[in-house]
Amino acid sequence: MLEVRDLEVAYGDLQVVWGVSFDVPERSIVAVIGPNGAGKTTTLRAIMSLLPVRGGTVSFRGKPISGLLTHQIVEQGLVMIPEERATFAGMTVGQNLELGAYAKRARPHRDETMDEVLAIFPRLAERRKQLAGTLSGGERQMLAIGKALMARPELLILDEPSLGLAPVVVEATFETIRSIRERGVSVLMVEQHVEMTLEVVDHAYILETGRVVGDGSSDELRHDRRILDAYLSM
Amino acid sequence: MSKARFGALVAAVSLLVAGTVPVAAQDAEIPESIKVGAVVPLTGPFAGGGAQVERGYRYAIDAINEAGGVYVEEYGTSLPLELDLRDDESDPNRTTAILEDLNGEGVVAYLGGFGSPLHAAGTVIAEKNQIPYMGVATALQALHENGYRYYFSPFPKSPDIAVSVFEMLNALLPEGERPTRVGIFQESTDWGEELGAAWTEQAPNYGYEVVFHEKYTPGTTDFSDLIFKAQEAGVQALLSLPTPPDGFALFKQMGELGWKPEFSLVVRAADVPTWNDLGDVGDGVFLSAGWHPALGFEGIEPMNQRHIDEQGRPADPVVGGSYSLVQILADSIERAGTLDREAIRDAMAATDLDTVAGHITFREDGTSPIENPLMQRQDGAVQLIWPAEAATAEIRYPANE
Amino acid sequence: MRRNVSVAAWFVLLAVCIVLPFSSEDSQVLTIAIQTFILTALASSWNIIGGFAGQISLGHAAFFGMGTIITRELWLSGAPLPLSLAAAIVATALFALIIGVPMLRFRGIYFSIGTLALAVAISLTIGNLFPGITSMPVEALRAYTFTDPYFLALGAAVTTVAVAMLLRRSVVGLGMMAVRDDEAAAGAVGVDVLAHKLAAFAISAALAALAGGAFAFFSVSYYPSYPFTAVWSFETILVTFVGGIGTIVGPIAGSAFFVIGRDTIAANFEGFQVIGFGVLFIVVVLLVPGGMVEGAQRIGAWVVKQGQGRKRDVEG
Amino acid sequence: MQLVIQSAISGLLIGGMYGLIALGLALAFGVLKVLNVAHGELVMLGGYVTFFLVAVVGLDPFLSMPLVFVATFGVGVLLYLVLFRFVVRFDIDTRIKNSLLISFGLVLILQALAVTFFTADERAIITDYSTAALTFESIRVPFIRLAGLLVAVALSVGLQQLLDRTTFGHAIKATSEDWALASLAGIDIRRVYLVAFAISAGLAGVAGTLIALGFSVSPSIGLGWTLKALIVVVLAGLGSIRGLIVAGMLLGLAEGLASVWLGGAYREIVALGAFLLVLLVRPQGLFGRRE
Repeated sequence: MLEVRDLEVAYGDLQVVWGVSFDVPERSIVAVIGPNGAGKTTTLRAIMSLLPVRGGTVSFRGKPISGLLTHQIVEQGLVMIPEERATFAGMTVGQNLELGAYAKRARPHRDETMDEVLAIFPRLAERRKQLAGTLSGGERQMLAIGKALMARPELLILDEPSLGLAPVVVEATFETIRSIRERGVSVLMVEQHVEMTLEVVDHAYILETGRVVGDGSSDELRHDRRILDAYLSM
Repeated sequence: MSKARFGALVAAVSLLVAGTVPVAAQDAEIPESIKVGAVVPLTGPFAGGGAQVERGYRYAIDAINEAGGVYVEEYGTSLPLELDLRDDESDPNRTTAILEDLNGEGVVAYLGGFGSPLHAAGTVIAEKNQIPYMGVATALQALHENGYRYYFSPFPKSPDIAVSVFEMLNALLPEGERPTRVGIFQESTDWGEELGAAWTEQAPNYGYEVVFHEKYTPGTTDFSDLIFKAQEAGVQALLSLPTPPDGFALFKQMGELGWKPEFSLVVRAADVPTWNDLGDVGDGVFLSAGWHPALGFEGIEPMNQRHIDEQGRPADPVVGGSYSLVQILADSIERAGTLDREAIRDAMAATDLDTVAGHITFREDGTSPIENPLMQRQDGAVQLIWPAEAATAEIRYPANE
Repeated sequence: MRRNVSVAAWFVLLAVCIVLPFSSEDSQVLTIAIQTFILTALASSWNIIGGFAGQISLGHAAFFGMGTIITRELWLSGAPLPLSLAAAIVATALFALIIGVPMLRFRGIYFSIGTLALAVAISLTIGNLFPGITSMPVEALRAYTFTDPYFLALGAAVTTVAVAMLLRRSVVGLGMMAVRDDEAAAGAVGVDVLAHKLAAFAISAALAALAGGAFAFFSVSYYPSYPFTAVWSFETILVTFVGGIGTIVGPIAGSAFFVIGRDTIAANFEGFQVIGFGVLFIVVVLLVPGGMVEGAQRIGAWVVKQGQGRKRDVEG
Repeated sequence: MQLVIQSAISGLLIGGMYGLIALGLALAFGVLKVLNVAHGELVMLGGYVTFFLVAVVGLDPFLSMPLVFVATFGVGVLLYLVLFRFVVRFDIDTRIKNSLLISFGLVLILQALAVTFFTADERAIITDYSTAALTFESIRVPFIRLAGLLVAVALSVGLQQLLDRTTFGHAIKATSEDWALASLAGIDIRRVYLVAFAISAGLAGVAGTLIALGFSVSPSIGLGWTLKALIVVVLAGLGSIRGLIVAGMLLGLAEGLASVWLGGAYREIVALGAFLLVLLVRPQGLFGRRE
């Protein structure tokens, strides 16, 4: 579904991502794990062309998307939830969700999708008129995911969903991700928590200082600690 | 410092040095023309008046050159006048810069533009370079009180304006009907202060009382407080000298706030034809532009006719004054018999000439005894009201009928 | 080798400037030169607060104006010129310190708009208090020559550039540039941010006053509120950016280019000179933020690259 | 006492004008983070378009407003595509600084163009209702000024409704809050920037009509009005649309009262002084949130 080949990304003349390649097959959950500053977020932002791609290609469902603008990529069905501030604090929950369906592909089915999302996250229905800025961390994460689902994505990218959340909330979030995959949406996740991630994902790539240093299915990685320990100075 | 930076430095120096193009040496034998330098506001707030000054100069030079030019004894022949006229954008600092350039071009005399600030700047340069400078459309008396030898202005000054207003009102209006309660809107400029003081000083001598007198900064957009105070003080005669665009804003707001005094004098701002844009809000206003075609002086007719043909209306107030300056200059050169600036200055000081602006002689300080005509805008046309004997229309008083 | 090439270049430039008034009597040339020196002094002084310390002040004309009016009033009322000049510089620097404390608490756009509002308020006040034109007495007019004002203006330019050079290499200067690059980081490292901003503000104000004094001595007649008008602030910023903000050569090259360009272009076709500078200014800010200095460096590097390319072909 | 009331009313009415001009400026700054110092020149252009429509085409000024809006909207589109499109590529801080400088260059260009096309004479529009006014005892409220205030309030409320009620309005609010997140929601932020800037220019045009009616138009009036709008924008708190008309009216009120008590010459100076004081006490403006 999503093929990333020899991706090179740089901030000005400071190169951060060196020849990263990985795939996210249909209906699968893939993770990219690595320590802080490994270039995870930069890779994601480059895929969504929020950052210019210095080299390599990114293609989605067989078509190259590295030349497209962000909103055009979203139009293709590839949606990303950024690391922090993933909701519009100054707007109400309802408005955030409506904006999620702004893309042409999603706007016609907005009400229908809204009901589905509110079914998944009943708490959001209660808070509908509230400003997103007044929600708790967990609620805001729900809203972020709900907003992304409003765009009826075929592939959902999450940038460190567990960041700054209480363990119980992280558990619920990962549960939600599993249920999203059940509904036919592939997921690409970037995370630091190795154990929890491996329980949910099918396949994982290990990223260190901007390079993919290894990958494997979640079972291989979980059983064979050596691969993990060798690559990650965890 | 890197090599390239040194390159930038050399570039800067070469630009500086390249500027020193040596000026062409003074051409030998008989010059083809008499070079006259003129600096006039063709853009900026004074552009309306500047256009009239430029037209006056052009008409006069065409007339003189058609009549064979100016006889210069030194060369035993007549030479045409050549006008080097530049736009100072109504900015006194451009005026000084241009006059310095014109000095470099070897002009025999300076002709000024429109408005006291520009003349104030110009006369100083004329004094420094010792070149005779003539200007109209400036009533600033102060310019004649600093001992300058090279400034001549055959144009009514603040004292003349102050006196003529009250003389006209007393002559044309019976005792009981005069607008004795006077209000002064004084622009805080040097001329504003001078004319404001002259009005205040003269008013009591003619039985008028200044009941309101306040300053405002040029460029003010909201005059409502001034208008209310004047209304409250019961002002019947408004005396003002706004720099363009203030005149427009002032009268528009007087219209909006429903105040139209019996008599209003707007010096300078009302001289421009676009004043008629104000419609009846601006109608009936008096202006003191120093000249009017109906004054009937010798030589007005052909110039007025050309103005009607080209502009479709009789000669504008400032055209006459500027036309007369060229006549005085030509006469001075002829009497001096040479193109030497000092000789022309001395001849100019001894001027005794009939011009389109009347009979001109100059006092020691460069002013000339000239009566200040007053005009009134009636239905868009500029009618001469004072001096009474040359009047083209009855005074329309009170204006707020 | 590079060190003395640049030192030599400065002395060559200085020598040319000193010789100029004797080699050519043409008043037009001397006027352009004096205007360039005054604008250079003004731009270099603004460069200290705008280029080194990174605080975009839109009110530099206020300090320039104060320099002119204090010098002019004292000098015309009989005080010796050096004394009037010194008084103007000290008074302006003090004023900058006093208003600097509140103004420099503002950051970014608030500081720019605050300084603009302050400068306009001062300009209007001066317009009200000093409506009349100020011109030299008749005797001074007769005896007026360009040489004295020329050297005062040159002195102002040289002093300002020298102070800028010393400042740039000094610890204080480094502190200012740290504040410019990242105020928070500078503060964290122990740089007293407010003190450095204030120093930059006061020094640039004092030097602007010096430029003002040179203007007062050079100008035969002008309206006292004119040096306070916003056009001076805008021209100063325009010239510093076009020349190269934050550099020593920038304000000099920019001033020369602007004054000479304005004079030559204005002479033959009116409005386009303004449009030309407007477009040039936009191109510089968008494409060549480093101005003429960066442009020269790019061209220099390109030439060097071409040179090597040809050399290599020859050898290759 | 009459005088104080009358001056206060006049101040409030003119303040509405300051607020209207600030509306366009704040929209451009709030959404694109671009400070357009040439906003006053767009007001001037609006004035000249109005003058043309009234004097040549013979339209009534208030009826010409929609056309003037469309004309200056078009100019806004042009300016965005030619110029500001490149400015929005910078990060936020450089964007503000560069837009300040670039729009200053634009001021020079637009003024010079205005002089070449419209000459430097100042123009004014007079209608038969120019001198009409509502009067209570001796207090007069000129019709044109009142209508100007109503137009300003209407446009401000209209803009607020657009932002609060319509989807595109939400897209604009989202973009102004976080352009990256907005594009991740599928919003084409280029179009949002284009339309927002064009609306800002349109609002300036309409303000130009009111100025041509109430005052006069000449190539050099731009900067004066821009400074007033800048003050109002900062007073209301950078980027906030809500308090602009009120902040404008407060500035007008301060000027009116200053001229009553201290005399006409000090109205501007007192207003600027008051502005600096407010800035010192509440740097985030009267209505703005503490950043």
